[in-house]
Amino acid sequence: MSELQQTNPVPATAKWKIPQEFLTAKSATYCALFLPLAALPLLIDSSFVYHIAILVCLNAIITSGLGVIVRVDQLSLAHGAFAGIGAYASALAVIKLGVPFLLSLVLAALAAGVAAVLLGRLVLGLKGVYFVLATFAFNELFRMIMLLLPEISGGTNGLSNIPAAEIAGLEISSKPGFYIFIALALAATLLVVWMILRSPIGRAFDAISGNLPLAQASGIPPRRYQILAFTSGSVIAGVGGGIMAAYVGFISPESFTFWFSVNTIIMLIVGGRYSIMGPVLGALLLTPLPEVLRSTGQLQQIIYGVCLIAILRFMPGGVSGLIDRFAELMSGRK
Amino acid sequence: MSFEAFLIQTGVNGLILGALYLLMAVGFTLVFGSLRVVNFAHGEFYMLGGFAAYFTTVTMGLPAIASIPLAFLFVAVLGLFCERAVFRPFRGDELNGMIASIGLALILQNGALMLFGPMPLAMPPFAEGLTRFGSIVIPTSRLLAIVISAAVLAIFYVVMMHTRVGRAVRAMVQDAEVASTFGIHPGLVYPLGFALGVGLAAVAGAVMAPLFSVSPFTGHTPLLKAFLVVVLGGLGSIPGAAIASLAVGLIESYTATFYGSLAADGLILLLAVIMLVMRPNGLLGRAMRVG
Amino acid sequence: MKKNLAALVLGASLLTAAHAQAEDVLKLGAPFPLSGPGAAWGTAVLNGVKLAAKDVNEAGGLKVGDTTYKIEVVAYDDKYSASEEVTVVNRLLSVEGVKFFTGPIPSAGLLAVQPMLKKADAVAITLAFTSKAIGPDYPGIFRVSITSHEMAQPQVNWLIKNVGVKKVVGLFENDETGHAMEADTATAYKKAGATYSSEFFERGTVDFVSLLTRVLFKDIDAIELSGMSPTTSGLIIKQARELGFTGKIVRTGGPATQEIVHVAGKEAAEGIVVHAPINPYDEQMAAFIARYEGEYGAGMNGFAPFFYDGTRMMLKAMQDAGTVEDPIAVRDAMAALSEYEGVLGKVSWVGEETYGINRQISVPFYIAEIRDGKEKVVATCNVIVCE
Amino acid sequence: MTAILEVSDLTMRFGGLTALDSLSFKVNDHETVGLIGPNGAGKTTAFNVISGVLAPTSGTVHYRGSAITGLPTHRIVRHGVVRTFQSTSVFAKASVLDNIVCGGFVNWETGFVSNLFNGAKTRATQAAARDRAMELIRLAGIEELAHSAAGELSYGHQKRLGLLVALAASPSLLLLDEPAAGLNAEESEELAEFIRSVKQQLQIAVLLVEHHIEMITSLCDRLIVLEYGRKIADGPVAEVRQDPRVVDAYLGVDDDDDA
Repeated sequence: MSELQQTNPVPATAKWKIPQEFLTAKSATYCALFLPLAALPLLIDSSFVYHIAILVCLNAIITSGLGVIVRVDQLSLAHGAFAGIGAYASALAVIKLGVPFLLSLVLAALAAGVAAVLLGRLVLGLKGVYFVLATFAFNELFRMIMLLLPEISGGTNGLSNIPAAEIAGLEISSKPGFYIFIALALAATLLVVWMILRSPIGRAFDAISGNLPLAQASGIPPRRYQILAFTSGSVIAGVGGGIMAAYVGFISPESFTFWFSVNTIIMLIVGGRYSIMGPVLGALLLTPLPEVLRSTGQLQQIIYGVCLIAILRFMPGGVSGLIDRFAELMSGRK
Repeated sequence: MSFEAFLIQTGVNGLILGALYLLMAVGFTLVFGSLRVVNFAHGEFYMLGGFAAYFTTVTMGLPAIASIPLAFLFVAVLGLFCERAVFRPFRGDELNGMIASIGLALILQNGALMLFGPMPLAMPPFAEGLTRFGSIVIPTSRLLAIVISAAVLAIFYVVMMHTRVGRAVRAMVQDAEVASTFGIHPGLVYPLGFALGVGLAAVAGAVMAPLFSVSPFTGHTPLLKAFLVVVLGGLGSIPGAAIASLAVGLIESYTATFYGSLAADGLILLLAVIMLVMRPNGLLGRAMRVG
Repeated sequence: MKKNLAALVLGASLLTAAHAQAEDVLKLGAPFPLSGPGAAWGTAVLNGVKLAAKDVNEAGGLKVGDTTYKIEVVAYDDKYSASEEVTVVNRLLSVEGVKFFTGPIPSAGLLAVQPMLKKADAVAITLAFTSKAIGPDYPGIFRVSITSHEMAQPQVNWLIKNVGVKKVVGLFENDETGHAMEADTATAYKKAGATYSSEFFERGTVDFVSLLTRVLFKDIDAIELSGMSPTTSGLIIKQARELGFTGKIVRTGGPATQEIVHVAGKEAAEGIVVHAPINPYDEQMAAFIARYEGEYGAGMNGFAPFFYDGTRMMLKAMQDAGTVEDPIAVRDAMAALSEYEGVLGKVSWVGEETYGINRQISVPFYIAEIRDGKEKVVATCNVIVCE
Repeated sequence: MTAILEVSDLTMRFGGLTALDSLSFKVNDHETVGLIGPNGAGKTTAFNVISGVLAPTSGTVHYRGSAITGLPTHRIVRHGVVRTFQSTSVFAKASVLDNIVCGGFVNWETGFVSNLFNGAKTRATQAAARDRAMELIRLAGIEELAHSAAGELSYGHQKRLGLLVALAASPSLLLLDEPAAGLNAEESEELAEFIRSVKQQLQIAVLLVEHHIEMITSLCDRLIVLEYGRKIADGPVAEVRQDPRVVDAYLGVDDDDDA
């Protein structure tokens, strides 16, 4: 798997975190781009724009989870299943145990985390294509198990009227309220991902995906860090699933199929898998597409497919790769 | 029907199912073997094979038997184009090749949805009625489907074993580097291997179109079944796929008949995950060259 | 460059929504299964609604109070999936600002969106079979089709008496609709004295050999298809005949004759006894069928006229209530309608005793037999008995 | 001179082929031992077994008394046995400094929580790792390359960087896999000089797999000669070079000694 980096022409964005002064130029560009956008929905104040903005944040959270997994060169096709595990854990906790919303998200994270560790320990020894196939099988298995346990999952009817999200008694199911909550949740997720990736843990991730044999020869235990990356990515997906359940108010095994994982991959690759802001960009560009092209649903899927192949081929760094390069030019380096 | 006859009937159903799955899986394993790419669009080529069969028999009114070669030809040519446009740039890069195949699956499925509409289309069966062997009953249309599949697989076997193209593709499946030292030009063999593989998927689609109905959504189940057979039989191994598809057919038939189809699908998926973990190379697959 | 692209995309969709408001248009939300196994029903009821809107528009539009409205049907594909239903209805409520719905029709989909519809006090007509579809806590939802709850017992009694059915197996899809129908059908057969058992299968299955092998092993004399989706019932009939089943096949659920004949072929479909919501030979209905097939092509599904009348009743209720802004007033006006002269004949609401609220349509229905690919009515029924 | 590495009866079979046939030898503290022999003699196989890449069919490897047979590479590194790679192997996209800092992973691994929140302990260990890395860079005299991407270095510099990355893991036994491969005579002499000075300053033992006679004679105290997986000679360099069996093993190549 590690030769993956060598074969495709990666632009010179050093995936490796280069010391402070380079960071400020790039983060300045991203802040200039995203802060006004984040405020836009509050200014427009239309329920449709809130709906889109909430979906963008939701997709960005779940996709940034996948971004952590891809950091150790592992692609997971089970991201839908982990979002599903989180969604069911959170929804059932709220419905059956009356647990408050935030605590149910913690339970969602725990459930997804435990499942990820178990699966990770089982399959992370596999190389490249085999690992991806195992996650593909796991995603189908999750849907199958949910259908086989109608008492828990509600079977094909799923769980309906999941109580609206409320924090400390204050119901936030109103569009502006929920948007502010999910925007903060996205910011928190990006902060956690940034902390992981710039810490020694992130260094180990980059070493493992950069040159596995040398990483081992430097004393890095590959399995432990691969499972760590896989678990943290899946936990983020689980939390995202929990928030989605509260917002949509309904989940069923059909909401977390193979195509859910596919959409996450497309957003990550289009946005850019080498930068923390890649998932946010991918979500921003691709989420509004289905709403705008609502009537011709098929056209939207075709555009998804074409974007995926084109970006894979011509811009492996994705859109954020372009912005990184733009930021580099801005800071007079290169 | 006595209990023994019931057990034998379920076994016969399983063998029929296995033969159908083999036709679906052999194309998938050939594409992986020659191109080292897991093709997530395999189901879509099966579906297009079904539509090709529908148009040759229903719209153009040709005899049903003619739909098989025409479906193969139409989809094989499409396969050549897809290999050139989508897979060539990712040769030797399995992960990106796989993601690209997901993009291709999206394009083909939704393209078919826009062209042919969502309604399932029914086709006249190859044959009406049923054939009895003692108390065992086999729908004639399925018996014919098995005969056709057997014929197609026989032709495929002959092509692979006794023609230059076949030997070249087989050499590429064994070991791409060694093969190229013998002057086998990958630029030629890769598209041929891919076209042959997806052509077989189209034949499976054409054979099964009259049994079930044809619609843009029929691709997902065959992809899952082909994937299970190939994982159990071993990626890139055609004999492995043969054994595994009969095993999957039998397991599914017995489990589905006694515990319902959902439990059957779940059981087989579990077996696939266990096989992937215990023996990633499957029953007869070659070890993935590591690093 | 990135920022204005995103703003442009959002701005464009806002524009379309604003434009529609200017010209006095009344939007009807129409979330239907337009793809997948339920597509046959979805397209039929959508055409029924469109025909109703067309008739009203051609007669000069809907005069409510002092404004006349042009009726616009906003249709979206819910792909017969509950999660898609939520997205589609969410969009209809929040983007299109719709207050009056025709659909959703799948039971699972309706249950998923009931809270949303209730919060918006929306008025909706449905044909979902589940008994939870209508009830006092969802007063805005009207069911314009009769369900197995009403029609199972009379039809089964007639089958046992006239067709001599004794050992029956019922086949149902493993979802909300399937479970609802299974409950009513099982009680009906057991009360009528037949030996009966049920089997479930996953929606979207195409290969029924394993299931049918188990069913045929029970040596039964009839298979009950109840209300499963049309294409699926065609496949089951074809594969059952191919496995040597010569017994009776009956279908006491929703209409599917065109699809059965189309998929299973005339020969396999011969002699199948089906529930027929309409009597094609009643002259008012025959005229409607002619108009429908003139507009949308041959092979009208039996649910279409139900949604035609349902839509006309909803529009009439708006006129009676004299408003399109207050859905609650329209809802009460609609509930007040009785003996409404529709294509289906005299239509009124029942359901107080069974569902706790009068939201269940009550119309005569029929039993027919498929002969040479056509439905031939053999009995007329009401909620008590069929002759 | 206490023995730190003890290899006893090491056997390695790949299917029918016996790559190593009950090989036994020792490496003492601060000693530089050369592992030589014609191609296919089993040098690299032995090297891979000791460094944890391969688990042996039978036999044991002890380091400072504790068994390290079959342990994964990253556990063996913790015992102080660190390897380099024959072909240049660096973290291509990272800077030279970051390469060496990462090489010292065993030293800076701190708690998960303090890592996550970049706690004081983490910042301290990271700073120490960077200082140690700069020290090694100055030792190798490539200060001006400290911040350039490792992938863009010349072949010679990448070889030297590979060595520094291994040294960052503060080894007590350094396993060198054909360090002179791909270098001309002048570059390999320069590298030998660097290895000698490093060995001197850091007081470490070295086990060397190599073909270049000059590199071996200039560095090694003792030689172990393998042929077809079996040890045919083990002793001081001068003595082993006269041993007739060694001469035969190299097909009668008489020792022209004028290289």
